[in-house]
Amino acid sequence: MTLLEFDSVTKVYSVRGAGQIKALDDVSFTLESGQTIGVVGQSGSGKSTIAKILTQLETATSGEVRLDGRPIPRHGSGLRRYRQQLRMVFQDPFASLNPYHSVRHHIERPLRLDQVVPRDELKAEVRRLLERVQLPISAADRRPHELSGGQRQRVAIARALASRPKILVADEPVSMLDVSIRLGVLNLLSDLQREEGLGVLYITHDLATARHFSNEIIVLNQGRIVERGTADDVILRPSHPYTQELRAASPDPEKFFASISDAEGGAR
Amino acid sequence: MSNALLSVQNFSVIYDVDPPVQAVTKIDFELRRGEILGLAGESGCGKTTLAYGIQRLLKAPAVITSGSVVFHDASGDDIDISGLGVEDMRQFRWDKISMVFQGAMNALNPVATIGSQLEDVFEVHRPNMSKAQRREAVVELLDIVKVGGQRRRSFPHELSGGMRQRVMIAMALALRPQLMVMDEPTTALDVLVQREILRQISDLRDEFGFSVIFITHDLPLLLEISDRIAIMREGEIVELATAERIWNNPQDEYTKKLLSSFPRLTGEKGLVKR
Amino acid sequence: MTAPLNIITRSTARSRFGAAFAMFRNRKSITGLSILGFFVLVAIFADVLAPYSPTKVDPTARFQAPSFEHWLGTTHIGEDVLSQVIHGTRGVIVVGFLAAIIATLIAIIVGVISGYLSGWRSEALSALTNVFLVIPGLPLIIIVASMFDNPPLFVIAAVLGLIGWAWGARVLRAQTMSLRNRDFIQAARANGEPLRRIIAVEMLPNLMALIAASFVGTVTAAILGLTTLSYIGVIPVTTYNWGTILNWASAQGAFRQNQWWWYLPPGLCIAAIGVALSLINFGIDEYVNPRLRSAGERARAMKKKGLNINDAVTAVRTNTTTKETR
Amino acid sequence: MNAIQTPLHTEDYDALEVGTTATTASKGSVRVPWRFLGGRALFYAFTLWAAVTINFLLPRLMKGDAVSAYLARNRNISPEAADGLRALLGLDTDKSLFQQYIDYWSLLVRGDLGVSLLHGLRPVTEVISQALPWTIGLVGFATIVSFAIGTIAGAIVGWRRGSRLDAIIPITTFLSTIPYFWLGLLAIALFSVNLRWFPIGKAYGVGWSPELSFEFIGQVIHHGFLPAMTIVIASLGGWVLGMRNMMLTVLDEDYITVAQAKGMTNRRVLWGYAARNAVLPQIQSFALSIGFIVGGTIVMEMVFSYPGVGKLLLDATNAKDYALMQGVFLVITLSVLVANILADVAYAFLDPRTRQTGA
Repeated sequence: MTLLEFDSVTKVYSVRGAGQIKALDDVSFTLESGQTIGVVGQSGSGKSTIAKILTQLETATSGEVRLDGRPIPRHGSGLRRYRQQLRMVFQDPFASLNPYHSVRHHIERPLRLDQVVPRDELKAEVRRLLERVQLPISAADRRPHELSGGQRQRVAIARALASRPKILVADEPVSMLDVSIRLGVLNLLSDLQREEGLGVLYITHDLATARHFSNEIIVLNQGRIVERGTADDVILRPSHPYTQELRAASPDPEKFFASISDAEGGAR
Repeated sequence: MSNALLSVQNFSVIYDVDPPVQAVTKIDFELRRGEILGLAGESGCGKTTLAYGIQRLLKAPAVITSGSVVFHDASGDDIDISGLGVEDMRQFRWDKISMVFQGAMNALNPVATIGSQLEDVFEVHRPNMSKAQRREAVVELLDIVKVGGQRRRSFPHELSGGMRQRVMIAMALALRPQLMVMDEPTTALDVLVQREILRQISDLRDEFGFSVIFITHDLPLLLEISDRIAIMREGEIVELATAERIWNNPQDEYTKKLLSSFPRLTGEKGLVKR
Repeated sequence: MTAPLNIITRSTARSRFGAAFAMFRNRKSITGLSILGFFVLVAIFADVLAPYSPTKVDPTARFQAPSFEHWLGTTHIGEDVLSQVIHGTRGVIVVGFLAAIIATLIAIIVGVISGYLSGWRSEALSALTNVFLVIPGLPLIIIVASMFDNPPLFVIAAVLGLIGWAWGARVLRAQTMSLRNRDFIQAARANGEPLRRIIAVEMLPNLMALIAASFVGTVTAAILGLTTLSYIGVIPVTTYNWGTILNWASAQGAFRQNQWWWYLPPGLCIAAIGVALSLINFGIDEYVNPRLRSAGERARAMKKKGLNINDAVTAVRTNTTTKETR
Repeated sequence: MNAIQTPLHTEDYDALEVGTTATTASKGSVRVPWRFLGGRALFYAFTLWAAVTINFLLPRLMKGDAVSAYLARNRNISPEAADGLRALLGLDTDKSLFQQYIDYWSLLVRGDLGVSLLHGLRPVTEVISQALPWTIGLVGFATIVSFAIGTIAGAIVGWRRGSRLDAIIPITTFLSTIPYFWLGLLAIALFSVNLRWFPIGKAYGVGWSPELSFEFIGQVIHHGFLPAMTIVIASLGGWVLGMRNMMLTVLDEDYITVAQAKGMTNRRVLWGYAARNAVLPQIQSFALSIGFIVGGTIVMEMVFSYPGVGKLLLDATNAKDYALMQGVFLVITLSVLVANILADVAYAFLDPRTRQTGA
C-alpha cells in the first residue's frame, strides 16, 4: 500500500544576487510503510530540500505531496495531523535539541501536542520511549549537554517516535557521530522501522550505509533524479555516469585490495 | 636508518589543567621518507594532539612531558624538535614540515587575497626573494594545484570548498617541505571533490617526494591512500602496520571493531568482514 | 518509586530555576549585584537613613566642610549634602529601572519579531532599529524634555526608554536570527508547535542572558542620561537626584572653590552604580561567551604553571631536565 | 531498475566548480561594492527622512506653541511681531498639517532653517555654521583619537591576555561609567582652577578672533586640550573592551593557527591576521555609536563654555528658541550620518566580503 507520494515536485529558491536556483526539478517517488528509501547525492543536490518540503518547513513551488492519497493541508489541525504522521530526525544532535530544556521536555512536548496519551500516562510513555531507544530512564532529567552525541541522537529519535508517526525522515542522522557508534544508531533505526512498520526516508551522502540500510535508492544530482532502483542495482550496477562516478569516488577497500592482490598475482 | 624522516620516541603530551589530562602516552614510531602514514581513531583519541604535538603546534595548557622527536633533514642534519628555541622553531616550521588543515573554510584569512597569503610564506622564510620572484612562485604553485595563477587576486570567499583546499595544499607545498601533516583535509568536502584532492595529494607526493601524516576517522579512505596506518585509541597507538596488513590481518581488537563499523560498499551485503 | 521521582522533579525545578540565574553566579556579577542592591536599599529607606531633610535650609551652616553633624558638609544655603545624595538615589534608581523596563520590552518585541520573521517586514523593523541607533539620542531628549514645563520623572523615564531600546533590539535580532536557523527551532516547527510557543518556550530561555545584558546596559545609559539632563537643568532642579545636586554645585561655583564634599559624592555614586552595572554585564558576557572568561583566568592559571598561552610553540617539560622555551 | 537517462552536461557537476561562488572579475581594478554601498545609501536616506520628520512633528505635537511660550517670557513683543514669528517658524495654524510639511521641506531644501529668536533673528543656518566647525573639530578629533587608541590598546590587551595589561580593562571601564560632564568639571577643578595649567573654558582667549596664525592655533590647542582629553578618556573604555573581546574570538580562528604554523612572526600574526579581522566588527559598532557619543559629548561644550553646537543647543533650550533647537538637532543628525557613511565606506574597503556581489 502506498503511503507517501512525492509527485513531480519542483522547488525554486530566489537567491539575492544569484537569481533563481532550482533546488528540486520535477522529483517524484513513492514511499510505502515498512520500506526504506535511501536518497543519495552530494551537498547541493537537493536532498535536504526534500526533507524540508516533507516536513513543511518549505513549500513546494509546484507539484504535490500526498499522504495516504490526500494532499498536505496548508494549515490548521489538518497540517498538525499530517505532521504527527511524519517526523524528522535531524543531522546534528548537538543542534537539534534545545540546550535549555531537559530530555523529558523534548519527548513530552509531542506527546502533549498531539495528545498521544492521557496526561497521567505521560511519565510512563516517556519511560517507554526512552527504553525503545535504549536509554536509561535517568536520562529523562538530563539536559542535552550532559549526554554524548550518540545518546542525543537517540533522544532525537525518541522525540520523533513520540507522536507515533508512520513515516520517519532521517537527514544524515549519523554523519556527525563517532564512527564506532554510527552503526548502533542506524541499526536502532532499522529495528524500529521493522518493528513499527515505519516508512523511512534515509538521506545520506554515504553510498555504503545507503546500500546497507535501504531497500531502494534514489540518486539525486542538481535537483534531478538521475537514477533509481533497488539498493544493490544502483550501487553495484550503476547505469548513470554520475552514479558511476560517485561509486568510483567512494572508498571501497575491499575492491581496492582485491585489485592489488590481482595485480601482484598477475605479476608473479 | 637513512630512509627515516622522523623518529618519535616515548612521546607524551598532557593538558595541564586541573586535573591534568593525559592526551598522548608514550608514543613510539618512525616515519619513513616519502611514505604516507595514516593516523586513524575516533574523536578524542589523541590523533590530532599527536600530529600537532610533534611539531609543537599545541598551545598551552598542552605540555610535552616526555620523549624526543628527531627530524632527519635531507641535508643529513638531525634536528631535535623538542630542543628548538622559539625563533628556531618558527624558522623550522613550514620550511621542513607544513600542514593542511581541516576546514579550508576557516583556515584562510578571509580579508586577504589568497595570493598575498601564499606570498606571506616566502616573505617570512625566503627574505631574499624579490617581489616579482614571489609572485612568480605563487602563480606557479596555484598552477600546480590546478587552481590557476590568475586566481591569486581572489579572496577565500570567492572560491569553492574544493578550491580553497587546493590553495591550502599549494601553501603547504610552497617551501617544498619534507613532511606534510594533513588534518582531515577532505572531511568537509563532497565525495567527488574529495577523490580529486586525494588524487592530487598522491600525485604531488610522487612528484616532490615528501612524506605525509594523514589524520582522519574515515578508515576505508585511509586504507586506500596510506602506505602504513597507525590506529590510535585513548592516547596510544594500538596497532601500526601496512594498510594491507591492517585490512587483511588486523591484530588488535579495537582495529577489528573499527573495521567492522563500516558497511561494505560492494560485495556481499552486510558489514565489512569480522 | 514515587518518592524518588518527586525528588528528581523537585531538583530539576530547582536546577532550572538555578539555570535561569546561572549568568549571575560568578564573582563579578555577585559583586555588581551587591553594590546595586545597596543603592536600591538606600533608595527604599531614604527617609530613615537621611539624617536631615534634603531641603532643610540652615543659614548658619553654609558651605561647611564635612563635620560630625554634616558628614558630607553643606551646600550654599546650608542643606545637608549627605541627605541630598541619599534622597537623590531614589530618582536615579526609579528612572533607571523604569526606563530600562520600557526599553527592554520594546527591544524584545522588535528584536525577536524582526529576527524571527524574514523578508521585507524583518528588514523594515531592522531599519527602524538602526534609525533609532543612528539618530543622536541625547539632543533629542533635551529637545523633547524642554517642551514640557515640568516633566514628571516617569515622562523622563519613558522618553529615555523610547530612545534607548535600539541596541538591545539589534543584539536580540541577530541572536534570534541565528537561533531561528538552529535545528531545534526547525524541529519544533516541524513538530507543529505554534509560533507563540516556539518564541516563548524554545527561544526566549536561550535569549535570557542577552536580554539581561541589554537591560543592564539600558539602566546604565538611562542613569547617565538622567543625571546629564538634570545637570543641564532640563529636568526641574527641585526634584532631587545626583544630577541636580551637581547642577547646584556647579552653579554655585563649588568646582572653582574646591568644595569637593559637594561635587565628589554624587559623581562617585554615579560611577559606583555604573561600575556595579558593568560588573554584572561582564559576568553575563562571560557566561554567554565562556571564551572571555577562560581567556584571562586560564592564562593566569597557566602562568602559575610556567606556561604562556601566547606561545606559538608547545612547552616541553620533561621530568629529568626542565627545558623551558624562552 | 529504471535508471533515468537524462543528458549529462559535464559542466553541470564539474568537481572543481560545484558549489563555487567565484566571481568572474578577479583581475584588474579594485571592485567597488556598489550593492553594499547602495543598500547603505538607501538606509541613510530613510534615516534622514525620519530625522527631518521627527523634527517637523516635535513642536507641533506639543501643547501650546513655541511662540506663545517665548512671548510669555518676553512681554515687550507686539502681537504683530508675534504673528510674524509664527509665520517665520512655519507654525501658521490655518494651514493643513500636510501643507505645513510640504512647506517645511521646501524651506529645508533651500537651506532655510528659520531664524533664531535668541540671536537677534539671525538665520539659524548662519548661527549654526559659526558653531559647527568647533564641534566637528573637537568631538571629531577626540572620537577618532579615542577610537584609534582604544582599538590598538584592545588588540594588544586581547593578544597578551592574562598579562598585567588586563588591568587596563577595569580602569577604562570605570572611566567610561562616569558621566562626561562630571569628568569635565573635575578636570577644570583640578587642572584649571588649582594647577592653572589650562584655561577655564572657551575655545580661545578673550580678545582674540579666529585667524590663521600660529599663536591663534596654539590658543585653540591650549583651550581644546582638556575637553578633548576628557572625551577621549571617557569613551576609551568601550573601544578597548570591544576590540579585546573581538580579538579573543578571532584568536580562536583556524587561520590564526595556520599563520603560526606557517612560521609567521608574532607581530605579523597579531596585526596582519588577528587585529585585521577583529577591527571589522569594531568599525561597524563605531558607525553605530557615533550618534550616541556625539550626543553625549555636546554636554561637554556646556561644561567648557565651548562655542560649538552643543552649547548652542543648550542655550536654545533654556531660551526655548525652537527654530534653533530644531536646526541644531538636524545638523547634528546630518553630521552623524556623514560620519556613518564614511565608516561604512571604510568598512566596505576593508572587508572584501562586501564586494561579493559587486559588479
